[in-house]
Amino acid sequence: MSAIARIETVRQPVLEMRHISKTFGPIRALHDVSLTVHAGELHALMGENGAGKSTLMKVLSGAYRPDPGGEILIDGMPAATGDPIKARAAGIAVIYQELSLAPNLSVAQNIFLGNEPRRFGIVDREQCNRRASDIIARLGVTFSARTPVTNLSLGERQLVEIARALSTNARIIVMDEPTTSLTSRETDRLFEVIATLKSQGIAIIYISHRMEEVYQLADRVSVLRDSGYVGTLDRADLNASRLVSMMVGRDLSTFYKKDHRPPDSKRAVALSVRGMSNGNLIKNCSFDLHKGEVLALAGLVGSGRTELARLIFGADRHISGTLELGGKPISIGSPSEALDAGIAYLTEDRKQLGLFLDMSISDNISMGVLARDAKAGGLRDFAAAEKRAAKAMSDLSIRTSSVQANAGSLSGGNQQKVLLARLLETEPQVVILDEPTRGVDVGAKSEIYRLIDNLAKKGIAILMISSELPEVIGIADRVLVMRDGTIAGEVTASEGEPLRQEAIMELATGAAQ
Amino acid sequence: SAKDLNKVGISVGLLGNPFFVATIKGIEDAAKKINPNVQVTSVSADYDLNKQVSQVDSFIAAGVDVIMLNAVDAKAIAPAVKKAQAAGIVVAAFDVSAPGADVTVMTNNVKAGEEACQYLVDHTGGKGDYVILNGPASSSILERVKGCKDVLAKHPDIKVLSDDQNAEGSRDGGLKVFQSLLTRFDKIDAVFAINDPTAIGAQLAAKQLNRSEFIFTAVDGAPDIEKELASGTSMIKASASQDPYVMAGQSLTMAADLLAGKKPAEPTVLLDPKLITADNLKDYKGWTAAR
Amino acid sequence: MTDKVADTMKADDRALGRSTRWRTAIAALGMLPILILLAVGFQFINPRFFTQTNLLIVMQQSSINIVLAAGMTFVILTGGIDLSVGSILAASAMVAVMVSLVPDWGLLGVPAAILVGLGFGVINGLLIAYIKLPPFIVTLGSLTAVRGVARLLGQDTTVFNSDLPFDFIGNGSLFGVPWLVIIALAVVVLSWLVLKRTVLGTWIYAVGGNAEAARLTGIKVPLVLLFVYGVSGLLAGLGGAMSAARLYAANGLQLGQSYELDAIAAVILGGTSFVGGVGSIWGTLIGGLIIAVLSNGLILAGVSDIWQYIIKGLVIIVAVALDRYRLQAGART
Amino acid sequence: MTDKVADTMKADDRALGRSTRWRTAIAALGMLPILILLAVGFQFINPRFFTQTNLLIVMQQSSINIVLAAGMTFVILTGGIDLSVGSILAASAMVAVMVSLVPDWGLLGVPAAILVGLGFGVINGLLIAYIKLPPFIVTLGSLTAVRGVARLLGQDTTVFNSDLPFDFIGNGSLFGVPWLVIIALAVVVLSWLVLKRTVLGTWIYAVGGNAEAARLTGIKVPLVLLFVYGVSGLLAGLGGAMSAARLYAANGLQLGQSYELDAIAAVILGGTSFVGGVGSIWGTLIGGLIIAVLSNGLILAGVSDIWQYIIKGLVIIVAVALDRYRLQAGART
Ligand SMILES: Nc1ncnc2c1ncn2[C@@H]1O[C@H](COP(=O)(O)OP(=O)(O)OP(=O)(O)O)[C@@H](O)[C@H]1O
Ligand SMILES: Nc1ncnc2c1ncn2[C@@H]1O[C@H](COP(=O)(O)OP(=O)(O)OP(=O)(O)O)[C@@H](O)[C@H]1O
Ligand SMILES: [Mg+2]
Ligand SMILES: [Mg+2]
Repeated sequence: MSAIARIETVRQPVLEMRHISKTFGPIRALHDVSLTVHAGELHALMGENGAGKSTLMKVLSGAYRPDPGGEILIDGMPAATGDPIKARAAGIAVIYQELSLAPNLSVAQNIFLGNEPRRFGIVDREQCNRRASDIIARLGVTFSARTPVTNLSLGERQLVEIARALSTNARIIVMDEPTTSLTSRETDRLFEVIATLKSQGIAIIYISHRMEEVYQLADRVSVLRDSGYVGTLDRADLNASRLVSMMVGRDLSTFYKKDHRPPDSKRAVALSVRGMSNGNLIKNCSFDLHKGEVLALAGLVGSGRTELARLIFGADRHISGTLELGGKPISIGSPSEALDAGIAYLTEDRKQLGLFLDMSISDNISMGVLARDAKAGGLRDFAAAEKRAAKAMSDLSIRTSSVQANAGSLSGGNQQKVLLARLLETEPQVVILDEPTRGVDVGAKSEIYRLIDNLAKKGIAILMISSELPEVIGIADRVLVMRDGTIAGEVTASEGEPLRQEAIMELATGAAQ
Repeated sequence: SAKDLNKVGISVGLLGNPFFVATIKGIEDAAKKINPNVQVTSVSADYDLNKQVSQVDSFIAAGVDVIMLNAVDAKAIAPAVKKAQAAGIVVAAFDVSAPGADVTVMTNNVKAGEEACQYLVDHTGGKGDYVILNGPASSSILERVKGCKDVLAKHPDIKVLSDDQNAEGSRDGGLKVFQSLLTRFDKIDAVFAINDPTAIGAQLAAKQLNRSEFIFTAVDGAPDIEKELASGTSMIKASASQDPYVMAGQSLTMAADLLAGKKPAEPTVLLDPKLITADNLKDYKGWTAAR
Repeated sequence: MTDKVADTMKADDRALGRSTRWRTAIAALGMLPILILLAVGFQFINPRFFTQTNLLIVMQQSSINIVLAAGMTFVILTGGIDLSVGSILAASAMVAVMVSLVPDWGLLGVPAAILVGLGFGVINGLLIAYIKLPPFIVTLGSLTAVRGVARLLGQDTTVFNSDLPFDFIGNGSLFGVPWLVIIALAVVVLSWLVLKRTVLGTWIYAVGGNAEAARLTGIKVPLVLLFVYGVSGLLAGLGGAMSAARLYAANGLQLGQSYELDAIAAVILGGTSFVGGVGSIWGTLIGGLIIAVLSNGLILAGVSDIWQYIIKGLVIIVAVALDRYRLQAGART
Repeated sequence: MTDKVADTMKADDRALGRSTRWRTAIAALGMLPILILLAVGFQFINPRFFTQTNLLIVMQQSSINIVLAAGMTFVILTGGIDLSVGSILAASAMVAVMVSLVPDWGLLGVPAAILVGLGFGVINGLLIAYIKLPPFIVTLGSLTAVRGVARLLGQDTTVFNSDLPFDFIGNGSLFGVPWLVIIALAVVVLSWLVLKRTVLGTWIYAVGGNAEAARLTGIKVPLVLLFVYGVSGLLAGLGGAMSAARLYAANGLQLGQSYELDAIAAVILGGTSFVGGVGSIWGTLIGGLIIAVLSNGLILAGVSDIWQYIIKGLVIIVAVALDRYRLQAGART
């Protein structure tokens, strides 16, 4: 280390957050949290779902105003709070966990929103598109800068959000779970970009529930628990058990759980899909899903996994293809028909397509079975709903102060559990899970894995879409890989040899041919 | 420069009003008498001057021979009249005057207000507390109110309690506004309503609140007022009637004459209203009478 | 330890439950303070305001609007709008009076009006739910087309029947309370039952909150939409019967003009959000009463027609601003 | 290999760019086929429809509505609504005529009207942007209050000036094209420039698409809202001046009644979505023309007033349904 570099590290930190508290009515989201970040450092922020990580970052970005007493120092100078414009001017850029794009605008327009290259107030569209193309090329994307964001898949939207943060000349970039919908290829690209940013002296605050990412990237790790600050570890002191015990206050021994037996050929086929096409991206997809099996659907961002799942569930219209459920052909024209037939689907986009943010957690959980619970004359059975909610809360350990609170007030991970609870209430025979652990903390993740395992043991067939390969390998019995809207191949575990990550990636990228 | 009557365009204030339905019937019948194959198009301006001017434009484009105009605004319609005349079209006004129109036939609305209110004065001994149920400020209504006030002004013992409430010229509005006015005033002796529906609506309010110390008169002579007057128990005592059928028909006949080259002796005809009461009702030919 | 946590959580839960319920109650109360403020103000200007007769008049004058607004609440809760209620009211009122003229069967005028309203509402609903046309355009189209039908029914004349067999609805009372008021309150209570106590009600809120999520949850969104537009039409039909009973007459063109604006105003004043998913029928009741109190109070105060316009407009804005200010204390951004 | 990938990507990029632009163009064309269909239909019924005079009349008749609808497009793109344009038009027209009566300074009537419109628009905007009141209520309030002001200005009489110094605007032509038409087209082109070429335009779309996201990226959302309501008011003021110039007169009570509905209908027919963020000014132009063609064509066809209502209503619905059907080919749910 040169002398200059050493002086740099003792120089004052680029960001200091002091005694930040934030309450929402009766809910305390942050309590006296302090955080110090240096230039050129990647500072990871960890903690369970609902620990307060996103809230802390929203305070930093000015989206929320902290309770009186808290202050934010940038370069040692007190900065304004609660004003996104000033925060941005101070060099803070944020990749929000809940995506915040204007879906009606193009990728380029979103990237430069509020910061358009212009001449005399006229947008320089050429420059806008060119610079946007440059930035997204750095992330290795395949869509054009002119595409409207509505047309992008969730993972692609996340890349746009990242590109936006890169477009500003920020000195502090906050990344709130940037990789939840990215596959390893895009993730690797992002890490290269992060390395470049660090070398330019940019400070990065990185929130993630994926341990391996934190090990790979972090210079320091700070941990939040129950709205409070627990401590900070230097890279040298990082170790899994220490981190986990700081986060949850207990040990997690078994992480991935795969107790159910892989299906032998005698197992009955639960769902058989033949020749599914939507006249667009999805072309001629066929596969069988067995009872008690966990079948993973892997592929790159935008490969069409979500689209295929929506076709099977009847959420979108297919132009050709047939379905057989338990050996009997069925036709599914809408989600309600799918649910009646015993097929359930967990969406990847919980905020737009999943939750009723203004309704209570209890209503959210029992929404799919209201008619089943109803008393004579179509009257609601509120007691039944409360009972279901209470059970779900303890089964999935949803952290909330009340089942009557709005779903919108939950942290991302807890929202995910609410959706899972809703799905389970319908007692499905075939379950399609689209990124079931998206934004879920370690503890909850292992709970969800346990849940999937239990479902499989009960003989329920599970199709799991996931972008996280370790997870796919950890819990799936068999992996289908999609590429460009078709099923490129299948990877199975053979005797004694587990699923191979390389095999999946080769199929996904087409490098096999 | 005699021309045949082939196409007639009618623009009235508000077509859904039975009064204007009668005027259109009058025009159609009169026109058919002159040319059985005449084509008559009637449109409603919905009391919107812009719309009426557009309709006149459309009539010009459609090549009508006569425009029968019930002006939405008695002053401001002037440029449209000029434009139509410049295109060689005869403009005939009815019910409401239109500056520069070739012929005009209308009810003397001032007189209608005078007669209705004279009745009230005669039956209250020239004194007491009066209410005028006003309506949307169109020229005919302004004239009726003016006529009424002229009469009332001659009697110093008459006090006008309220004259600035808009009952919209409808039963609904009459009912609503009079309900509130009845709460406001303990004693009312006579009420002048600017048209029949207003009077009927107001009477409904009075019945509901069990008040009957006053009498009503109105203007129009619509079918529903005939029934009221005939009942004998009504608080509505009289209505200064107009004859829309005859009025509009006469206007068209004069216009057709002009088209044929016959100049009318007097281009403006003021028809006098006739006060109908329970006593002379049997002689009254209503708006919808078959003719 | 876990037990203790669970215990505290339960206590918290109860406390929060209570406080949430309390906040919901305040939110539902919504504009009630404003209504009271207005009433007190008018009483101050004219002491006749708070007489029994006058209060009954106010309620009676607001009754038809409240019935329409109840239907509109259903529609707006799903994120839609129904502009056609005024025209449907006119058409149903025409039918009510025309049927009432049929000897011996006159009483059928009321169900006939309601059925006609329901019919038009269902047509709106079918177009919106199944052909997926935007509610604004569909109901703007039927605002115009149904108005034409209403006029056609009476050939542009006023139909009237001074011996209306069901006139007690419009002018009679039960224990001193006008039937119009009783009907309006019954509609409000029934709507509340449906919205807050039935499965269908929860679905309505869900569709308004997030239609796509509702669909993916297996809710038959088109059926829900069909229902709300049907209800709105049905209540407009009921409003037509009430109007006919009140006036002994109907006119296809003039009746119900721009009633939709009053109904929407009542709903929005009552705190129901245009976005859908948020609001309550009690708010609508209060919103409707505010509008009626304003009209009645300004006449009692002897304010001229022109100034009534100006004051009414300003009061509507100020009322909502006050409400916003009141809520700001407890609410988040 | 990377180069090849990059190359294909660029080609793809271009192809996609082209195909997106193409699809946008079709979407922008939107209802044009319907407009043409209507026009051809009317020509078939009455051959006078496609005469130059008549086409100019249609355009002239639609001009004021198009100017209002252009302002409304700005507002609706942000997800708002402006119900007050009709009343603002009436008040500005009153001012235009009254100022025109001032000797020597009569020409100032036009800027005066525009300023009055802008003033009311800015008041709407301030209430919506800074006090955060719902647009529907604010503009419903000003619909009523400004109507009162318009009546007050002329004390409920018609103000009239047969020597209007700026009457060429309403009745003159330039190279055979009426000034009204030229003004309307200029407004449309200018709006297009602002919406599609300026930073502000992008912000307007962004606020309509996702207001919260816009706020977080540092866009001053309140300023954007203030701008759109200001523009809507200003254009309503311009509409008032145009109306005054056309009629040589103004009346505070009658002028501009329910113009807001026509303006909104033009915008929505033109494919702009109520949710905000989606739509184009060219669509509005076509929507406005469709409404004018319908009114004019039905009169030319000699259809009775009652049936005009019914047909107009149905055509509006059918037009949107056809449009939906046409788009269904290429789009997903
Ligand atoms: N707008 C809000 N209103 C009420 N409560 C909120 C709000 N936003 C967050 N909270 C609460 O604050 C707490 C912290 O939430 P936050 O989103 O910061 O968690 P997080 O650490 O980011 O969790 P995750 O890993 O699940 O994203 C949670 O209990 C949440 O319910
Ligand atoms: N609403 C839409 N309109 C048009 N195209 C879409 C839409 N949604 C997705 N697509 C396109 O379909 C492709 C596949 O999307 P899909 O959501 O199925 O991807 P995925 O494999 O699930 O990826 P991800 O991991 O990003 O969710 C994407 O490239 C996207 O461009
Ligand atoms: Mg978070
Ligand atoms: Mg996906």
